[in-house]
Amino acid sequence: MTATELNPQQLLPGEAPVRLVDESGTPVQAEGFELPASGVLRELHRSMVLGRRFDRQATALTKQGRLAVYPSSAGQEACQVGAVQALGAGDWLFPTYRDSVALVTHGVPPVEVLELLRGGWHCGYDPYRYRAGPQCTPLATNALHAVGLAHAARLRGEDAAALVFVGDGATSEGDAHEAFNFAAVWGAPVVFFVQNNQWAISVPLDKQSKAPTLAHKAIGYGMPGHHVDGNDAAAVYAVTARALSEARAGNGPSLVEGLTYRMDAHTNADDATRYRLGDEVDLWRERDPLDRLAALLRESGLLDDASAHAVDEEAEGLAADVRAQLGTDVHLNPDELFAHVHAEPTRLREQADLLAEELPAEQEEI
Amino acid sequence: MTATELNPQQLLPGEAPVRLVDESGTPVQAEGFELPASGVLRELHRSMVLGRRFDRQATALTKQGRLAVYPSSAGQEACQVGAVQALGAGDWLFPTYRDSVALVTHGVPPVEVLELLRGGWHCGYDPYRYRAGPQCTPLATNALHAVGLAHAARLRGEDAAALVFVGDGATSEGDAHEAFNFAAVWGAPVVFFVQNNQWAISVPLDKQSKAPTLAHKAIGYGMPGHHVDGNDAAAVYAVTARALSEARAGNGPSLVEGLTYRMDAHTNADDATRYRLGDEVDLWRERDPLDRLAALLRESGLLDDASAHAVDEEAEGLAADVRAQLGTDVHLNPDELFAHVHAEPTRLREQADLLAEELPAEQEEI
Amino acid sequence: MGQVTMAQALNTALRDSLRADPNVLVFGEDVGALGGVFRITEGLAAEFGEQRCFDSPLAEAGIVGTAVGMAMYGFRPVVEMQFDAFAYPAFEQITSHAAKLRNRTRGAVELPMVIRIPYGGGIGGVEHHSDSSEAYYTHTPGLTVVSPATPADAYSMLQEAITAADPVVFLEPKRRYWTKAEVELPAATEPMHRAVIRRAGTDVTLLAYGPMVATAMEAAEAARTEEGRDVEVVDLRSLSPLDEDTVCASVRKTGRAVIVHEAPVFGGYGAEVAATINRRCFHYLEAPVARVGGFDIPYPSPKLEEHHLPHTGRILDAIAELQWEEDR
Amino acid sequence: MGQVTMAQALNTALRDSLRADPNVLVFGEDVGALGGVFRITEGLAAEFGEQRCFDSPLAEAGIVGTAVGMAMYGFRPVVEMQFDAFAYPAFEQITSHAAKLRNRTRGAVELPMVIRIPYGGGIGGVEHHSDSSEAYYTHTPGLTVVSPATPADAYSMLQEAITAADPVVFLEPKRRYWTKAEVELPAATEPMHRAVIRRAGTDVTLLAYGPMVATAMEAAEAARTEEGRDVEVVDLRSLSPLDEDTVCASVRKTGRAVIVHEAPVFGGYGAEVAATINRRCFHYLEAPVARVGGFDIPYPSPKLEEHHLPHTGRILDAIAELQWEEDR
Ligand SMILES: Cc1ncc(C[n+]2csc(CCOP(=O)(O)OP(=O)(O)O)c2C)c(N)n1
Ligand SMILES: Cc1ncc(C[n+]2csc(CCOP(=O)(O)OP(=O)(O)O)c2C)c(N)n1
Ligand SMILES: [Mg+2]
Ligand SMILES: [Mg+2]
Repeated sequence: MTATELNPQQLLPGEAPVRLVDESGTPVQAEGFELPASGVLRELHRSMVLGRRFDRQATALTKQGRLAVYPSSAGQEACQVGAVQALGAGDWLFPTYRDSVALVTHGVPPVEVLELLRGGWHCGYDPYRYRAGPQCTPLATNALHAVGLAHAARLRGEDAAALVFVGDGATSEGDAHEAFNFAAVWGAPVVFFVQNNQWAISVPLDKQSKAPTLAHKAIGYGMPGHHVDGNDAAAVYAVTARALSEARAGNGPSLVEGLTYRMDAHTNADDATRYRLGDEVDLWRERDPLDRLAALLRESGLLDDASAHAVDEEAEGLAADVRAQLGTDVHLNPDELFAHVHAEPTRLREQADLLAEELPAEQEEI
Repeated sequence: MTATELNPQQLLPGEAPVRLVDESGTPVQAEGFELPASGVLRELHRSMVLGRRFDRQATALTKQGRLAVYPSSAGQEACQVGAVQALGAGDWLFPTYRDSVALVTHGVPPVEVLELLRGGWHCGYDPYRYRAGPQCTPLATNALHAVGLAHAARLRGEDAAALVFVGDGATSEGDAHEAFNFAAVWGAPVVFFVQNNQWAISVPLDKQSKAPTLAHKAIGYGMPGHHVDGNDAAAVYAVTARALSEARAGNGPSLVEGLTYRMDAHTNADDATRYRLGDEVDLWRERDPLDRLAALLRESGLLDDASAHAVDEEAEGLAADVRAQLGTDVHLNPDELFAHVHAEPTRLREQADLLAEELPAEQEEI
Repeated sequence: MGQVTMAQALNTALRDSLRADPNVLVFGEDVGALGGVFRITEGLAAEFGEQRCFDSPLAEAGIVGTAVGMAMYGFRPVVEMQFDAFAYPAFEQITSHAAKLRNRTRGAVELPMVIRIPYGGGIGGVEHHSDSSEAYYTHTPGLTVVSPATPADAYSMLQEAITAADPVVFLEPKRRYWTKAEVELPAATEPMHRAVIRRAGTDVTLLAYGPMVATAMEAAEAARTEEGRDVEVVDLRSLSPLDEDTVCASVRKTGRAVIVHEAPVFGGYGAEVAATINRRCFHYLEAPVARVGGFDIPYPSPKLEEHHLPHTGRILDAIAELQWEEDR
Repeated sequence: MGQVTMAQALNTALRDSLRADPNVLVFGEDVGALGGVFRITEGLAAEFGEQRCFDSPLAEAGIVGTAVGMAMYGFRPVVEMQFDAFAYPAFEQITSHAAKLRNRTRGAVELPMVIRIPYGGGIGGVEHHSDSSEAYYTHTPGLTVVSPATPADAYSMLQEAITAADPVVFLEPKRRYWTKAEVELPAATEPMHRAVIRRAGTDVTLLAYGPMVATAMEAAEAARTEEGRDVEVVDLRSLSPLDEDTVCASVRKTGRAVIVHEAPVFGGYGAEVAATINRRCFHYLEAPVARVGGFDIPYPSPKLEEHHLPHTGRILDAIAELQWEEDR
């Protein structure tokens, strides 16, 4: 009756979240995990600084009306950067609307990441080029796509894995459950990374789940569940890297819960003061993931004023690029409305003609 | 971050399924549970004998074309009878298509239980009269209805609980997950009883789930999970009774997995030889839940030839009644097609008239 | 009360219903402390407490499915789907359960519940935030489907939906949430199932509902000033059932009809209206019933939605093509 | 091959497709060892192995959602929904993802997948086993929706659906699974998107698809013998897109049309056909387009389904009411 060969206890998360660097930036021991190599740590730091700067720039752009909406991930950089840096060359990323920093870290050009959010095309990048699914709004739905894709890769004999981000709130959706289960039953190479930022818009975690931790869900599917300090980029990297390599090695999926916090409101359109207290935010401000990694790097001699400055410069450059590229209004060609509905657009010809007749009239009006 | 006050380990099922009577009918110890009182044991036995006879009769009726379809629960009597006998007077039952024996045990007249399956009205009984939801075909969907109803009862200050049956296969559905989670978050008084009969039509458990046991799912919702020998009616009764009383006491939902076996094919229309081996069935035949309880009762002097005979007689009477009542074709009044679509049938008047015009013509033809 | 937005009218209808009947419950995603992403439930949790207005876990089948159970037990749950496309995960619960339970139990189980869905586009929402899915619900027997177009109707129809004995899919035209009108609340308008003539006219009947009623009114005005046509505008209000008598009386009078909605035309609700008019008014029609709707494409990017959604120009074009005597 | 049932034709189409293209995968509930509850996948797991034809866990959103992922990766998954109403849990994945992913990615992601759904009634199934949900899918842009009516078409259309570049909802008329016809497989019939004249006639056009084509043919025969009417029968085959040209050519010739389907009439697919005919053939029509369908009720008990489903008598009545000259 027991479907797994493992001792069930091994599927449970550890007593405390895995942590490799404490809040003051001091390395700590975590059984089974090692502090990533210096190069990785430096890269994590650099990506987080770039990510934070990108995020702040995007938020600023909403104020100027240049983005339709922006869900900030300020405070969640360690999760997004740490997990993405752990991806191998053949691995895929399946992001949500909140994972802009993850996508930027993954190599998708910032302006392509923001295409959706500025009200442009639904997906600003070619998923195959970057091995990244479209930013997904219907919650938890793309977890199933990730499972299907990862299973497909395995059927082809390729050792690619898929990393899919899910919010704490999204774990409540039926699709999350079905994705966890299909992956486990098929042994699909998927890592489900739950960014538990404590809130789903205005709903706090304790109205979302009574689980001891969200990582405790994993055992119900017969896969390992891990929880990790989601503001410790080194730990996120180490745990995700191992989960991904297990997946690639054919040992099946796992669930990683990163404990973090959404510092901003749900999106720029949301007003978080309606439902949460400032002191909670203040508390988490002290746990800033960038400060923590920077402290470690400084302490270990991996970062000095000059190299920190260089990263900051790079970040400013990135922000300036984003400003420049988003500074003008995006122009979409209305003809394209009909271009990608079906492989053969013929059945929409009549409607396209109707629109085409209107357009010159409008042009003249301008 | 921990949503529950309980020690997480307490939410996990025990090492082995709870068992109070072993396969030879000898009482065994199970920590925290006691053998039910003699009266209960006798009643469990009686209901199982009646249930088995009812089930065999229903199966026979399919061969005579008197039922449209019948999903037998032969072999699962201990789960259905044990769990239902544990219900209190104000509690509700939410059955699936397979839970005919549960409904009969619950007091629903057999002919009303078979109404759906003979191709009559969708629900043969008044749910309020028997505190039983309609037999539910779309899998796991009524688990949500049970949660809503139980929560509603609690909002009214009543201490009713709801018992909902779910199959092993149905645990894969998103609705099962959402039901588990809503119940846990709301602390709704629900007991989810998973009848793990090892098969979902032709799909064996290990293609359905890799969980160590299905009871291990519970911890992922922060509710206790129990597994129980599903062919031991005494154990099923004891575990379910406690789960129900915890629920009624305001301690929230729980999940009980009963390990049992579907002795027959999925329904009379199915051919199980296409996908499972005879020796598996034979193995389970030796674990017959009726034999086991009868052995215990005989051993303890609670059952003798005379009382066994009396129960058999009663069962024969029930079967004879079922035969008599199902012996003639059910006649449904076509007018009623329009009667219960909306509270006010007016909008269907035209269609009802069309049908009414046809009917006399047809009558004449007869 | 003076100037009232549709959002305020809906909020007041919920408040008054919660006050009037202790069986009314309001729940869904973010409807508690936040008051809903559109603020339709603002202040209700504070006034009526967490037992009567509460946040649920994030799962739409869960919301509708538990509402079914509560309604079985005598409550009148009013649930909110956050956006139109996010109601799709609840499709099974709506279609196979909410819609059918009365029928399945021969009337023993009544489900007085309301599923509120902010629907349609025009607010610059990114993908999956602007669908119009009325046709999925109107084709499902057992559901009542309505959509208000004005603040007064929003109030009155929501109240009536809450007191109705059957499940109501209540489609709220989100782009009109902030439209103001002079209304005294409580407002009592025509019964929910009745269509209403918003503007009388003799030349052509413009049929619309929800978000497109205001657009139809603008088009009617433009048709008068620009083309000298006298357009009658019918606000359907109830999509299922459809108030055929009011629709047909108007079309028999004018002899011409245009139905307008945001949803794609193919297989859209307008097809039913056109087919019904053709069946019942065939000999009165001077021209085929025209349908003006969204294109048969997934809802596009915000930057292009103006090209997708019906607008005055497109309605005027449709009217112009109705085979007028002078063109013959 | 001689006499072939529709079930056998579908099975052969799957087998031939699996043979022809290693990217074709077949999965769903009970499609492996059992061969599906209707035996459409019989023998495929044995012939092609568990990697190519396999049972999935029991969850429809899961099946469609993972198929989307596999299609993204270049496979051609063919998934089975066990019965029509059991596809509803997958509605979100079908509507918001399968239908839209090409559009969302500006054509970068192509989803060559087939969702097979045994649909309709007439087999004495208890509740939730006999729904006709074509209207939900036909109203969803991005989906191709087809339904074969004969064994030859079942073979040919399923093969074409599997090679198509876009997601196809393939509706199998379950009551016709055991209908035999003389066919040589592989059979090549008209392209999937084309409607076909099954019987030529001059008086009235009967439009049907899937399970109702055989009923329409019977009715046409009865109309000839009983009423002396010469009925043309058009098998639509493809519901979305609709082959408007074939339909309109026939209706322009006959001047009268009746559309038949099992689904409830209100908001059903017939409304689209009627509205399209009215728009494109208005001046050719001698009478309004009639719709014959199921009643606007949840699918009833097996004992009553004969009263619910369209039958010859009802089709003849609809034809009789088409305002014939002799009645005027
Ligand atoms: C199926 C679905 N339902 C509802 C929504 C609306 N919605 C968007 S984000 C959100 C909260 C998500 O919370 P969580 O999963 O924790 O992710 P976070 O926003 O915190 O990153 C909701 C309810 C949606 N996008 N999809
Ligand atoms: C939503 C849904 N999908 C598919 C089915 C078809 N179906 C009926 S029973 C069944 C197997 C159920 O297995 P399980 O839950 O283990 O219950 P059991 O039949 O063994 O009692 C399936 C797939 C259904 N009824 N509902
Ligand atoms: Mg969150
Ligand atoms: Mg089972």
